[in-house]
Amino acid sequence: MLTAQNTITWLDKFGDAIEKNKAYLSDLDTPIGDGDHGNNMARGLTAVKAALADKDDADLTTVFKTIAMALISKVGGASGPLYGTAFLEMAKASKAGTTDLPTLLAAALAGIEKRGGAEAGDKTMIDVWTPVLAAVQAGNLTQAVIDDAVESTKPMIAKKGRASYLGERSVGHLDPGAVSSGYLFTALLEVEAN
Amino acid sequence: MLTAQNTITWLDKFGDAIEKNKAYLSDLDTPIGDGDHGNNMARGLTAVKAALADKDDADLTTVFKTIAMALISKVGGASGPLYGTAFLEMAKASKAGTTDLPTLLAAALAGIEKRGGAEAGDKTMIDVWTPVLAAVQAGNLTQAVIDDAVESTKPMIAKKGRASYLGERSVGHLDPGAVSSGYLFTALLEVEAN
Amino acid sequence: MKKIINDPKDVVPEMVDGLVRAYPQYLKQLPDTEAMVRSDTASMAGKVGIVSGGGSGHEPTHAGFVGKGMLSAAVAGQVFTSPTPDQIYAAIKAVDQGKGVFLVIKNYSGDVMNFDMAKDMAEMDDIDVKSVVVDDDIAVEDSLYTQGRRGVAGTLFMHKVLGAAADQGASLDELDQLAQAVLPHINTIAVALSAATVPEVGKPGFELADDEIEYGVGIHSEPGYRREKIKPSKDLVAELLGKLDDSLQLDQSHQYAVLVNGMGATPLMEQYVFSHDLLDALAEKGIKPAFMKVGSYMTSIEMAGISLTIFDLTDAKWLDYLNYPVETIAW
Amino acid sequence: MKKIINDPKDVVPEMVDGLVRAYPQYLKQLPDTEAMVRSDTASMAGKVGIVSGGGSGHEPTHAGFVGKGMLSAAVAGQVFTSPTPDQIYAAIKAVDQGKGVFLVIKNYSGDVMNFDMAKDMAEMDDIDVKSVVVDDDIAVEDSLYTQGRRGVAGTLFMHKVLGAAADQGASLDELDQLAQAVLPHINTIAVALSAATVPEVGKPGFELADDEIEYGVGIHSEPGYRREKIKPSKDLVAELLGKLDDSLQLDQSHQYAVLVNGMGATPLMEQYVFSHDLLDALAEKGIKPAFMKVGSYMTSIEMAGISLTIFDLTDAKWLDYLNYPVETIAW
Ligand SMILES: Nc1ncnc2c1ncn2[C@@H]1O[C@H](COP(=O)(O)OP(=O)(O)O)[C@@H](O)[C@H]1O
Ligand SMILES: Nc1ncnc2c1ncn2[C@@H]1O[C@H](COP(=O)(O)OP(=O)(O)O)[C@@H](O)[C@H]1O
Ligand SMILES: [Mg+2]
Ligand SMILES: [Mg+2]
Ligand SMILES: [Mg+2]
Ligand SMILES: [Mg+2]
Repeated sequence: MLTAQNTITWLDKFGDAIEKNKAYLSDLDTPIGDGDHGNNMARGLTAVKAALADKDDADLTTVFKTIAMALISKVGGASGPLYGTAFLEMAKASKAGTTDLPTLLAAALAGIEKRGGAEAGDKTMIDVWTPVLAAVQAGNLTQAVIDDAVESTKPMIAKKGRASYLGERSVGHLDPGAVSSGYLFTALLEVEAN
Repeated sequence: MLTAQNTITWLDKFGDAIEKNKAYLSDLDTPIGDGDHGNNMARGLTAVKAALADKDDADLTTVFKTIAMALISKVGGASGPLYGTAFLEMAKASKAGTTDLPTLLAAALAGIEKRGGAEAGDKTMIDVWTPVLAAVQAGNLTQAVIDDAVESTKPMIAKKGRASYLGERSVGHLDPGAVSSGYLFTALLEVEAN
Repeated sequence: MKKIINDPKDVVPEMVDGLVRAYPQYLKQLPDTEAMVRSDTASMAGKVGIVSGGGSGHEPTHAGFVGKGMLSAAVAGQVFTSPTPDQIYAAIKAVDQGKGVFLVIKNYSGDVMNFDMAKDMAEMDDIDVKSVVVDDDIAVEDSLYTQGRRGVAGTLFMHKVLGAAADQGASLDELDQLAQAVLPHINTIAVALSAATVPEVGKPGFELADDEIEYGVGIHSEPGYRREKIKPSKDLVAELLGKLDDSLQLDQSHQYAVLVNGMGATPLMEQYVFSHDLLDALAEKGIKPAFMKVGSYMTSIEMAGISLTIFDLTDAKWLDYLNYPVETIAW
Repeated sequence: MKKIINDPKDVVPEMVDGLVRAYPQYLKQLPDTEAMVRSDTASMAGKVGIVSGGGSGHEPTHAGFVGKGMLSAAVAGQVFTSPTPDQIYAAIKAVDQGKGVFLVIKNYSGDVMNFDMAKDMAEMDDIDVKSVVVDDDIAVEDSLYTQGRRGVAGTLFMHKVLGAAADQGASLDELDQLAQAVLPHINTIAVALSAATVPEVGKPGFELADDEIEYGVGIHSEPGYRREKIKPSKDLVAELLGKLDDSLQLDQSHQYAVLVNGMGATPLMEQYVFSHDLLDALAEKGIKPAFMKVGSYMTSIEMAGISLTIFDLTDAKWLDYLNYPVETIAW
């Protein structure tokens, strides 16, 4: 179950992971993209942190919406609208009454798929969200599930995003958005563990 | 005494020396100039050779004028007008009747001085022309005179031409135009020797 | 990385500020955004607005083409990163005159998504918005199942044509039809000698050896289709023109517009030599461009290289649009 | 050396050919020369001709400024080498309309001598010729006993002012007075991050370490006055503006024109950031430029760096001349 409070903690931990791995994420984005994924995400998560600073007493919907708006207006690139849409869809779902994690994540993933038009196997963040959602629905999300999902993007041929320009030469590289999504779910696991 | 024939041979040898030392002359022009003196002179002497090709039966004045025009219209930069003026002045002097080497060279040097406004000690080709002319007038031009004259530009501070922008930092470098003028007079010595 | 900048994080806001203050007669900046709108507001009255934008690093694109007869506004994202929807939305609102706004988007997932979100926002305000997604880079194979081709230097011809038509009073629907009609006839392909360094990244997008070039590189250092040893300009022309010919089926009975575009660090000297070889190669096919431009217009920061755009002017009006006078910083 | 060229020997003729064929509406080439004359002959009728030129490698200078309201002709020498008198003479003859011809010469021994010889030739044809020798580069100390200061980017302001005046019917004498009046008020100074490579030489004019810059470098890689570690743009502005202030004695009651000029390989991104810092620094002195231009106008092939020109508009008319409309490729 997500609450305003653990969602704030979740994003806080996610922000720390992004900050720590900023250079690594941009490095991953260099051979198969344009080398900015770490910088994009770091800019966005800094904005999220600032925007959440006075939201301690806000409700879950407001928290989701705040996160979504910060991401949408600060990240840019492909990952901004995608992560932003994910949180916007969670805001909508929570407004409709749910605090249930599987339901929220399902809404988020549907939003990502609709926004970007990609599907599982296209070597994008969706290849992490899809197995993670399945595991959450089955009640057995573990770090191994996340790691395997991230790792699964390596042999894939990119079909969406900048990496798709490389065609078969994208094989052998992790997808940067999949790696950052991995951090998102690792942070979620940590929050759930507490 | 200069004749049409030995002047052609003179310029031929000069052209060979320039061609052989093209890179060296441009290298000399790099630290204290713009690195093109070798290319400028080579372009000019190639044009001189081509222009003289059908001048075997021409008179001395025509030969001088042909050389002057080729240099003026092909070298460019500072050295083009200077060498060009030198030969143009020799053409004028020969037209007035002289074939006498000291008289011709004196006219050439006066032309260079007038065209460029430099004087002995300014670290230019004039620092070779001046002692060479004196030696020719005294009837004792030797390779050592030429070499000493060229070498004398090394410790000088440039006052004219691009090297003058360097002020004191021009000290310690040979003047490229002095070196090319050295080749001119070495070629002259070789012609005189025959 | 040796660059004339301050903190790499501040490059975009500082550069936008410098540009707008240097050229107040052309541009004004919308508060709290990196969106730049035409200063000559009167010239927009009663006309459809044209808004373009994208990541920074392609200067003078896009802001250099804002002005009477061309763009109404340009939105600058972070370096090589699409601008965000709120900023695009702000630009749309600022230029709308009740006749609707037309968006020129380059085909990158990021740009497409951010512009789409801005469009959604504007439509909630009852502003009519239509758009074209430019995908002129033939280095990438087109496919329904991928992102498709990239939008590169040919986008400038799209800006020019639409800007001229809008200035002459074309409606939003007419601009939409014009954009769709023009789109397939603009093709571009590039060759790179070195890559760009994004300030916040600090190192080049790729490395080429001292004697190596790469064909088909994109404007964000996206990889191309082949690397080889540097060749004479003539041979580079042959390679690029060959690809464009395959795609456009050049025909001496057609009229063409040509853009020889420097990628940022390539001196005009090289661009003019390349143009000389290009004009020779075209002449051999019996073609003399009806319109030509040579310069660094759609750059990739300090990337060295040239892109070649050919625009098949199948409608004679398009040439008039290209020749239509504009008041911009960079056209 | 990695360049898009063919044989280095052919760079100048090929580039002139490419330029002229790409822009026939602006330029035509005089047969057997690298002199380029305005195509719009009618615009020259009854007016004094303005001829400039110099070594190649500074593109878009000089040919990019040939056109109505600016230069009548430009003569291109070999790379970094003054053009020869016969070619300058051909340009003078081609543009003379019986009102005389004014020459804009940059202060290099080569240029001065070659233009002087051309002047002599023209005078033998009874063409009135006057000239100005531009020496705006304050990096070099001026002295009667040396060559004096170099002519660099400020030359473009000279072209613009004289071109506007000539187009408005100024006589040769009036242009001469105007040029002499304007001359001391145009000052320039540069900072370089890397040097240019002359194609026929094949290696850069000087070497700077990966983190080194040099102040006061000329447009032919002439050495400057100090080397040091690269600094933030703000500090570069402080250094260059400080020198210009010493020389021009900037005064908030005056009006100034400013040219931020990229040296060839410097992206507009950096030029705009530099402009931002410059405008801040000027604002601190209470100065807001009355006219400003930012771009790569007087380049040094692929040299990286920026030059800053400030023109003290002590006569209000000069601002009108700067704003006077022109029809050129590059202004
Ligand atoms: N259409 C899409 N659907 C889902 N994810 C996508 C799509 N396009 C890109 N991505 C994700 O975005 C990531 C790249 O983000 P980022 O580098 O920040 O943006 P950009 O590609 O615009 O530079 C990719 O690694 C991929 O995971
Ligand atoms: N005013 C002058 N008087 C005499 N010689 C000069 C003068 N200016 C330059 N020179 C000579 O010209 C040489 C440089 O020639 P070059 O490199 O071909 O021309 P540029 O300096 O225009 O590149 C110098 O080394 C010097 O000897
Ligand atoms: Mg990226
Ligand atoms: Mg030289
Ligand atoms: Mg990006
Ligand atoms: Mg020279």
